[in-house]
Amino acid sequence: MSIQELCTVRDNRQLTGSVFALTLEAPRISSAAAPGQFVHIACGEARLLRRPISICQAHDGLLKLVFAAKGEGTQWLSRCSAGDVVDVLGPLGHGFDLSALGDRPVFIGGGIGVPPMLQTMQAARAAGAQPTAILGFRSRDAVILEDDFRAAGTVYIATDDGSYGIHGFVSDVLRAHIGAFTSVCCCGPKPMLRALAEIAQAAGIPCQVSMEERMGCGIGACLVCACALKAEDGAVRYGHVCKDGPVFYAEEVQW
Amino acid sequence: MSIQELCTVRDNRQLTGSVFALTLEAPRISSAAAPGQFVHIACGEARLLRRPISICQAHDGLLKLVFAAKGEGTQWLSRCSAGDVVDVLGPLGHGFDLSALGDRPVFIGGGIGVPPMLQTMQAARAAGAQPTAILGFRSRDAVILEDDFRAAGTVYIATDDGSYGIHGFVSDVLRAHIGAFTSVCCCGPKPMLRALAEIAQAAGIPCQVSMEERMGCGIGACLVCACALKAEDGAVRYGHVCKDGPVFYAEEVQW
Amino acid sequence: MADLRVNFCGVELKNPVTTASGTFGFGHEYGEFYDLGELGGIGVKGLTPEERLGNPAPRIAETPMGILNCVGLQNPGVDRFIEEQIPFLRQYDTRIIANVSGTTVEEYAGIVEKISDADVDLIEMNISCPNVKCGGLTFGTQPKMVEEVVSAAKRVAKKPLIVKLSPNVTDIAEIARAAVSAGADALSLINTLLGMRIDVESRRPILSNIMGGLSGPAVFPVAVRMVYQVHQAVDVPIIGMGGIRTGRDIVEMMLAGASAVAIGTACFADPMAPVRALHELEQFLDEHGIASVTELTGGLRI
Amino acid sequence: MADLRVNFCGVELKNPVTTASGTFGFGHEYGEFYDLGELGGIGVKGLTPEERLGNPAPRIAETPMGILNCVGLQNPGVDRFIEEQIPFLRQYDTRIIANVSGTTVEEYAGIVEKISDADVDLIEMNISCPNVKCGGLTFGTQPKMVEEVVSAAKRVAKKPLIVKLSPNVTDIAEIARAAVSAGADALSLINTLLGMRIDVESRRPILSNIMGGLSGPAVFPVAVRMVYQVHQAVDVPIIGMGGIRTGRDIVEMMLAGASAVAIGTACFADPMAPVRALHELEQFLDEHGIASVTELTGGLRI
Ligand SMILES: Cc1cc2nc3c(=O)[nH]c(=O)nc-3n(C[C@H](O)[C@H](O)[C@H](O)COP(=O)(O)OP(=O)(O)OC[C@H]3O[C@@H](n4cnc5c(N)ncnc54)[C@H](O)[C@@H]3O)c2cc1C
Ligand SMILES: Cc1cc2nc3c(=O)[nH]c(=O)nc-3n(C[C@H](O)[C@H](O)[C@H](O)COP(=O)(O)OP(=O)(O)OC[C@H]3O[C@@H](n4cnc5c(N)ncnc54)[C@H](O)[C@@H]3O)c2cc1C
Ligand SMILES: Cc1cc2nc3c(=O)[nH]c(=O)nc-3n(C[C@H](O)[C@H](O)[C@H](O)COP(=O)(O)O)c2cc1C
Ligand SMILES: Cc1cc2nc3c(=O)[nH]c(=O)nc-3n(C[C@H](O)[C@H](O)[C@H](O)COP(=O)(O)O)c2cc1C
Ligand code: FES
Ligand code: FES
Repeated sequence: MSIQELCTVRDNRQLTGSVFALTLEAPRISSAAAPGQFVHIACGEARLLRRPISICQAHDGLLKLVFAAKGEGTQWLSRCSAGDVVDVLGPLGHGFDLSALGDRPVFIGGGIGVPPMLQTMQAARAAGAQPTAILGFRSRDAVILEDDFRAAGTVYIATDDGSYGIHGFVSDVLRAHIGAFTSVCCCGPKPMLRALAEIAQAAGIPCQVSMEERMGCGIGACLVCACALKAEDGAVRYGHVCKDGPVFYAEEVQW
Repeated sequence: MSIQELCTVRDNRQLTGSVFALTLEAPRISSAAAPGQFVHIACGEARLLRRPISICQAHDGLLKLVFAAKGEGTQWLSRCSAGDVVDVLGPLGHGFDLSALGDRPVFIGGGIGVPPMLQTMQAARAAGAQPTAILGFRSRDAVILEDDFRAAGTVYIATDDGSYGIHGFVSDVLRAHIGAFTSVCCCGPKPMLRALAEIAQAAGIPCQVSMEERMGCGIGACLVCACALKAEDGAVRYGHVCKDGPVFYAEEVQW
Repeated sequence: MADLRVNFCGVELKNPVTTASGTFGFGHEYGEFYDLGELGGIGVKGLTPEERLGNPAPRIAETPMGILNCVGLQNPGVDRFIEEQIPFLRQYDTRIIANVSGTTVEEYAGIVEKISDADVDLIEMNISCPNVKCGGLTFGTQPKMVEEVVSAAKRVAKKPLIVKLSPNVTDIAEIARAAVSAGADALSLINTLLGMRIDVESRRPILSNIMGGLSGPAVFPVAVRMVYQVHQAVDVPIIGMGGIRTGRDIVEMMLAGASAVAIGTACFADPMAPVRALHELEQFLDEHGIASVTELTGGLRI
Repeated sequence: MADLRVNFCGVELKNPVTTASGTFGFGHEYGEFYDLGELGGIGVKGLTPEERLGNPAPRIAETPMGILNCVGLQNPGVDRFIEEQIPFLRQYDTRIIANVSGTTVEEYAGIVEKISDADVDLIEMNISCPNVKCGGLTFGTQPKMVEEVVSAAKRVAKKPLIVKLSPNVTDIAEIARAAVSAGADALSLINTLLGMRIDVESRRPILSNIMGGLSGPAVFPVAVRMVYQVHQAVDVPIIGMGGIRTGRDIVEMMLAGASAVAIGTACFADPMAPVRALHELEQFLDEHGIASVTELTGGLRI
């Protein structure tokens, strides 16, 4: 069920040079939100399209979103401050399937793909699993949400330049520890997801990936957010990230 | 000399249901402004065109504008509040010619044409004249700036419905008192200006009118703000409100 | 309370507000936000004789007050539409406008014939999709081809046939006349204007298909102009579309000559757009003492 | 620091940023805001053989991220331009692009011949003004007429001849080919798209001329598309215009195929637009290690 809610900004704080944590008062959306879902936010009257942002946390009537100020829309969002009102659609899409994680799932995020893994990991822990997180960042400056993840389980941090944590990619960390896990859930750049999916497949454990695509409606009506999936006959068919996803089982995806 | 200045809003207050008085910190524009000139204000990133607004008062580094919130742009402006920054071009155009007012000029404003007459009347008084104002409004609710005008000289107020002051039009008031004046300066709807110009002409006194037209550049480059003037051979030629005006001698105008 | 009903080619629309094909799926999604029965009609995603996959992503790019799309007519095919979607849509008290495309004259005639036998109210023939390479664009831009394809379709159409025009032409009135002389019962316009965006970092087109169709408020003045020109040129009713967001936009489009309107891209910004605009329209009519919305059509004063 | 110079038909522009005809008068007004010598060239208001009064007001209407205008080529006539304006413009270290129009083939040839003998650097022949009823629009939309008028002008032109194309056509590449085969040394595009707005209160068109030309950011994706199509179709340099506001917009237009650009409507929103965009362009080139701005032209990767 999609909800359109006018949300008052409770707080907007800068986590790194370009990453912001936005807390919205969103009683209706937050109470309906499931891990891995996203919201679609109107970013000022000068831009027609909403911006899709994953839900990082949803509780107590609040919605926490963590986003990078990249282009015009997210920059607009980064300038919102407490008391401002933003128009939010959500919760949207199809989040992580928590039913088949096993008792030692691993949650992997790369860069701005890290935030949606938090709520997911917390949910797994609440359901009794012993979750691990593998978080990848460009460098020490880019590390976000470390404490929140540590509170939810074991955490490995990898940086591309070695300035913090393990020097390397999240895929290196996964490969090194793959035997310890019962399933993989991940979000990040497509090449990273693909690499992780291959490792999981080789190890024979299920892997769920959260995909990104440019969106129009955000709810499944316009068909612009096509994601190439494997059709039954092995050919391509297009699913839609906003409705069928953003989370897919890796084996469904035509990489 | 046109100046582009980023002005901080000092104050924005509602005078009537739809009329606002906006005070801007505009040290450069205000010190260059002459009575009857206008500014061209950018009204938010969603609208391409600036809005022309007459200067109501300019002193001490401040610019006071009084405007009606009508369409999208002026509504945006009406929502600005102290501390906001607005992008202003000004002072623009060609104001009232104060050199030939005589010692008993009358300043006539109709509705939202009232504000620009204030600075003009004050300037005439400062130059030693004994100015009168005739201000016309729809009804009592619409009366603005009365005290400011009273401080500058004699004031007649007329309302269309008779709910305040004289019941009738500013043209009625002018006609009744025309013998008392040495010149007319006026701003308001075109039919009003035309009526006033005819009365002044019949009385043989000079009449200056402040015209309105839809604008692009506001500085004379795009030629969209055409105002039909009398060419020497009696035919029409187009002057431009933003540069040749907004103030014209009534006899120049092709009504 | 103004009378909002419009008689469109003999089909009564409860009000002139419909949805633009391709922006509204088959209604399920926006149906979560309001009762689809509030709308005058629902234009469904463009249908083709067989299922179409559409183009790869990215299929959308943002532009100033507009968007480009290159969906490429992804749809399940007309048969599955008839089987799976009509029963859903028929639950609502609204008109079904089936939007159909083909790549040859025969395909157009075939799909129009098939959809004629199904339980839809109006047939909108899209001869103007810029995202389908063979056929579509060419049909809509050449008067001769327009005549040929519309004649063939009209011969087999058992429901009112609306022909949807492309704005990517030198003379829209000429195309409109061709369609009407070939038997179009009504016209709808505009489809999207061909446009392009480039990502300056990668130096690649943003859209997978290089070019795509521009829609949204940016095109509104072009749409109003074309509706005006077409209304001057022909005598059939028009569904006006292209950038409509508000009730006042509807009024403007109807004054230019439209009998009904469609709202598309505005839904992406605001899912409530069609019903919000409808209520604004109603309010405008009441405030202006206009008894029937039909009084607006072609009410422009020159 | 990147090299910003562009050799345009043998004329060196110090940078690719020029101003769009009709939006910049003869330079006096914007010259109060910055040194006109900062620009690569100045496109002046469209000139006709005789003085033209233009259309009555209103001549402008706002649209979502665009404007409509119907100035109707108000100008003092080419003789007074030569006498009064060239001396002013020559004070600045920038190129003068004289924009000329006529209503017959003979008039076009006549004005091109006359301006050729004056001290201007480039001649831009506007065969596409939508606001002049006889001539203008028709010339620019029919390949045959384009060939005829361009041939006649080329025969007498002693300066590089840029032909300015109308976007209101079915196939811009066809028009571009006609102009080039008739001798155009360069092309500029796009002129304005025909549009219309109606005041819903008075039910009258906002513009005195009913319809007018759409410009500004709204048309940018259409302009990029047409520059791309024309760059694919012909081999002459292109001045790209239509909705450019920023340095990144310039990059996008050049990647599509433009050798230089013109900025028009953006000046109304920000009088500094051309110089601001130029500085942004310079910064983009430096940040991306691009040695010469000419590397951008046609640099789109498909
Ligand atoms: C399901 C989903 C969840 C996401 N969650 C997050 C998140 O939690 N935090 C975060 O920082 N980012 C997230 N993103 C990416 C985010 O949507 C884009 O960074 C954002 O849309 C860019 O907008 P802009 O105004 O900065 O850029 P602009 O360049 O101005 O955007 C122009 C257009 O392109 C679209 N666009 C540009 N980049 C992307 C992209 N990578 N993905 C989708 N659309 C794009 C925009 O939405 C807009 O329509 C998510 C994307 C998706 C699809
Ligand atoms: C020289 C001059 C001085 C003015 N001084 C004042 C003043 O002091 N106070 C005041 O309240 N109003 C003044 N106006 C009128 C004011 O400019 C318009 O009310 C305003 O532009 C309307 O903008 P909007 O966003 O409310 O309307 P919209 O309908 O959104 O405007 C759309 C477009 O039409 C233009 N437009 C609409 N109405 C007018 C109009 N009457 N005149 C010119 N352009 C118009 C807008 O500028 C804009 O470009 C003046 C106009 C001129 C030309
Ligand atoms: C994503 C998208 C998909 C579209 N698909 C179709 C289609 O399948 N058939 C069709 O006739 N028009 C299609 N159109 C065009 C719209 O129906 C409409 O003509 C156009 O978008 C202008 O209206 P708007 O500005 O309100 O969106 C599509 C438009 C968009 C934005
Ligand atoms: C007010 C105005 C007047 C114009 N006059 C002319 C003209 O005289 N000759 C011409 O070739 N183009 C004229 N144009 C078109 C512009 O030169 C340019 O092609 C168009 O506006 C697109 O660029 P822009 O979006 O940057 O304004 C005019 C445009 C505007 C807005
Ligand atoms: S964004 Fe419209 S279907 Fe996914
Ligand atoms: S507004 Fe441009 S010349 Fe007056």
